[in-house]
Amino acid sequence: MSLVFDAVLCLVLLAGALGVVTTGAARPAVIAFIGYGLLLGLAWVRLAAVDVALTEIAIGSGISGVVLLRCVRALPAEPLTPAPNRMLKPLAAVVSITIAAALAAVVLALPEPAPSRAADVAAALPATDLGNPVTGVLLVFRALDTLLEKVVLLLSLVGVWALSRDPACRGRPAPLSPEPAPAPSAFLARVLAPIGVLVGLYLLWAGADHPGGAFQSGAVLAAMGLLLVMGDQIRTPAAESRGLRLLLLAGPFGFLAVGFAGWATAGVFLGYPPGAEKAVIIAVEVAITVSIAVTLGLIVLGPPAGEERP
Amino acid sequence: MTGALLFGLAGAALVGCGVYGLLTAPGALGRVLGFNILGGGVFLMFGVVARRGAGAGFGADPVPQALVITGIVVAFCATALAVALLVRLCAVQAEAARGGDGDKET
Amino acid sequence: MADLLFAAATLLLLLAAAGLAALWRAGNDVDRMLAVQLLGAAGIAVLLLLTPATGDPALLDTALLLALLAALAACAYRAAFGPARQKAGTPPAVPRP
Amino acid sequence: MSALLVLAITAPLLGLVPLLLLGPRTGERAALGMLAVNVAITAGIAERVAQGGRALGYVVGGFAPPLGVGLRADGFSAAMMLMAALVLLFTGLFAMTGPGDMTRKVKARGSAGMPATFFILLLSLACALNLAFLAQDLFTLYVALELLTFAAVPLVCLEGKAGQLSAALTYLLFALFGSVLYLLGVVLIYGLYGTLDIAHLAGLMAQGTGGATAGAALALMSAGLMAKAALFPLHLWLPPAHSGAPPAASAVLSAVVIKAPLFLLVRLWSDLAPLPLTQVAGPVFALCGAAAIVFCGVVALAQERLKLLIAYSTAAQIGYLCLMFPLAASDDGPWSALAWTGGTLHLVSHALSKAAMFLAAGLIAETMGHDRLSGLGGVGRVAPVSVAAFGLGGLSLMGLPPSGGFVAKVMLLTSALQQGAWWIATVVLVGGLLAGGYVLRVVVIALQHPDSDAASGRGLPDARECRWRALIALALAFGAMLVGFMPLAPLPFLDIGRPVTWEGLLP
Amino acid sequence: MSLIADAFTLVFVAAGIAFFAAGTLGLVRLPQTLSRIHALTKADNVGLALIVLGLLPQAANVLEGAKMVAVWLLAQLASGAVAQVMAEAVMAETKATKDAAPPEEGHP
Repeated sequence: MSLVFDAVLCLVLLAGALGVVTTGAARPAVIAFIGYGLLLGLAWVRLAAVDVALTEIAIGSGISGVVLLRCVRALPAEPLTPAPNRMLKPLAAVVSITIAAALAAVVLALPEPAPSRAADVAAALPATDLGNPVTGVLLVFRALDTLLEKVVLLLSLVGVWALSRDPACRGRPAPLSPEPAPAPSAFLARVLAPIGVLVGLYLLWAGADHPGGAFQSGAVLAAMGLLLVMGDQIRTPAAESRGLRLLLLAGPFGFLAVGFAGWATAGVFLGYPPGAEKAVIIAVEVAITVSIAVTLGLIVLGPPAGEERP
Repeated sequence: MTGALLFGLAGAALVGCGVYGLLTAPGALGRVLGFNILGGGVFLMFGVVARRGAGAGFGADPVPQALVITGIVVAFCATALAVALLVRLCAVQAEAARGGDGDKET
Repeated sequence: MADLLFAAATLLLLLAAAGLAALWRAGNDVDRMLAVQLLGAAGIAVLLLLTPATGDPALLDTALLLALLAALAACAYRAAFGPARQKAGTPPAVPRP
Repeated sequence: MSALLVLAITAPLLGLVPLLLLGPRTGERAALGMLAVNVAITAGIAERVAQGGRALGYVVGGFAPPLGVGLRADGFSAAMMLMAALVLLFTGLFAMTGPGDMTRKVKARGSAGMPATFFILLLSLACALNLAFLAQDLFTLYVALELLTFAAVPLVCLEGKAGQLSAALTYLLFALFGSVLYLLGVVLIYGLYGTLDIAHLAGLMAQGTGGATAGAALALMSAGLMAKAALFPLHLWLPPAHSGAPPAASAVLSAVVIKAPLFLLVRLWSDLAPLPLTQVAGPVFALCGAAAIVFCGVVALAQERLKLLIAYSTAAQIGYLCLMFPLAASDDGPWSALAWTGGTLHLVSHALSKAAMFLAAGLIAETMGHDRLSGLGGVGRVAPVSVAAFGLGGLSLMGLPPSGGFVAKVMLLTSALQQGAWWIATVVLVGGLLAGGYVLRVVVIALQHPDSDAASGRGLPDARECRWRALIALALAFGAMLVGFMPLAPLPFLDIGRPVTWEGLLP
Repeated sequence: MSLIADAFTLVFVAAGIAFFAAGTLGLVRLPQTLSRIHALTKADNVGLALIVLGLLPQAANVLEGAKMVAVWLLAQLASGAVAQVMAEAVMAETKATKDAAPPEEGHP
């Protein structure tokens, strides 16, 4: 029976993806994309990847949706469509179907039994005192990737801020809506945001031993921040604020500092002090959660609008 | 295990959808969406690889799962940067269309 | 029992898909947003059903997140397409100075 | 376990803190300091590799590669790192706020220093490049490529003009498409072998267990890297992006940013793929390279704007590296080693000379107020140093002695002739002629008597080139010439640490 | 004992699905967006409540059951508020089109 469920889910997922790429207009395509993200989250659950499902739902569907809807608003109402080539669509369809078929053949030809690092992780995980293997991979075994990925996040914010009209990147980003928030949005923000913050903190706390962790928690916190901005409950923060910059740097550079400290305590870069692994890992998680939340939120808000004139 | 295979095929089909979107999209936003679908398909295939590698008491190989989480965040960053570029481009073009005073900035 | 729960989840998914398809072709953009909300609600129910069916309590966290973030999309839609949005043809809103 | 490898990645990042927290001037000085430290670190790595005669390794976090990730520097990567660090430092010096910049604020177009964002991006580039040259894990390399993209794309549109924004958007979309293809290949590799470590994979692949899937995975990864390196059929994004960016940005984009995917392409096919597979793929790459050299060279000849001309020349010169693949993979003893050395030297000398040329072109455009070739007659009088830097850099592109380009092309040519690959030899020669055509065209125009430029009807402006900036460009051009004093023989340094293995490097 | 619990679960889940079906039907058949919002919210809430109620006996422990109820409460709260937001969006949009339609160029 679970196979039938999986098959139905796959079909609905594909229908959603087709809806995104075949809908001509921007707004329906983005709305379809949000739904597609939800379905993808369900698919991840079925692949025994709850950590990924949480990430996909929070980032892939939730925050991406805000970014994309905002983009639709900024686009000119009548997109400049180049003269449509009659042959383009059939040709593209043939190319895509060929690619999909080839990949399907590759998937079917993957070796059995599948190679896996699960045993290595299971052997090394007890030393870290963590219960969640994915957190172990992210923060211990492949900590370098995670550290640099934090830098990618920071850098994409720098890239967004570089688009500001003010070369010095001062001022606040424009609010998400050009008008005051309507009462229901404000109500939603007031009521839901505190609960959401609790859920975010819960995911962070759970992440050491159960699915969840810094990414998921940071994304939920960012989403709640955006909800508050959309409900006019808080103003967008000023980009030049020293405190804000410290929050942005806390994650990547706190992690880096722990990495250097590992040299002293564990004899190796990005090693954790023996005996205190879990405490240090959780401290790192807290720092990167804060940075992820602030960075994601600011990336969505867009470039600062320049210095304010009183 | 066959369930994982189904999702593997779905991942392959999503890659096809994404390529179609990239090829036929009329504007940059459509391409960004196509890229996201394509990326989703690739991640899903990675998830299938992880699921097939279940063992040692885990429901799936945790290494690819961790990599997918990193990948999703990076893909989001890319989407957001592309959208920011597009929004700015539209604003600059609209300014230029209105009065041609768009190039007074340094 | 697990099979029956899976069957129920499948049924829900099919219901949501049917509603989605119908609304998608008939409605305007608000209706499409509604269809996504329907999908979210069905997704929550599906996850709740799968929790005992698969025996993985972590699925409840996913359901929690789904319930929380369904509101985000609606709010974002409202923020992006409020009445200040001009009709087709006028230039896009410039950010406040 | 060499700590220098970790420092090479982290030191540039430390420079971000003052840039984001302190004022722009302090941050800028810290950034330049860190770029200098980066040169010292990479020089240290190169020196250690040369002295020890073997690769350096570091296992991050103490978890050995199949589970953890490792860093490894061999001769090839050490050479590339040093080259990239030098180019970044010189570009940083070019872009810094100079002694006279603050007072000449009025001159809107003037060569004032770049904003703080530029230095953030420059330092991130340094980190990304070092990571790309050092990482031994295919997914860490993916992160490195993304870091590179996110640092490079905003460089294109720092000034926020419509043309730059749309060029940056196209660049980003191409780069993202490349990343996804690369990642798809990585997924298939993991599905086949359950590891992403290059050394382990090389051993597994040599046993030939992957079959067609392994080939498909390598092909997907290569296609992704080609999109990022702007190799021939996927080069369309490069000219607008590289020509539209501010000069300092163009210089790093053309000189070092596209070198990282090229380096990885070499890594993939010379260290990872089994030899029989490389021998199949080699001619395909060479064909793409030949097409790039001829097609983009001809297009460069037809350009009317100086920066576009240089950008098309970049798209053409990338092709030379690809000519190396079938020659180096032929397993023909000294001749394939010679091709390998030639290809690498070409990467290095092209980086130095192209950086010099873009910086010089930027100064020329700034002095004249435009970069239309038809209006550049006699620019040699107002910007003599810049024109000299441009010409010397061009020497390397043409492949005339004494220059790094000359040595590299002679090596490729010799290897091709010795292996009987006549068509490759022909392409090398034709490419040299085309480069000669477009470089000399610019130099001749620049040295004309200004009065002979009657068509444009405008004399030379009063402005003078910014002398110390021009000297930086000239220094880079001299660097490209210095490479030309290499002996015409395979360089043993480049073979240190190959084939890839962790043996003796793990604790 | 577990048989009774299972039967309880099945009955309530079936009822929940019936409500979902009714909601979907309403969503498809009702003519106006506003009434569709109403149908959707009502059906979802009741359907979800019945499913949660039905699944409670299946919960492994008290915490899990409490979490299920928490999910339902959160969904209830969110969907109620979302309905308001969407309804407001509909009103705003109809008002905007009404305002925009009749006058030719007389808008400030």
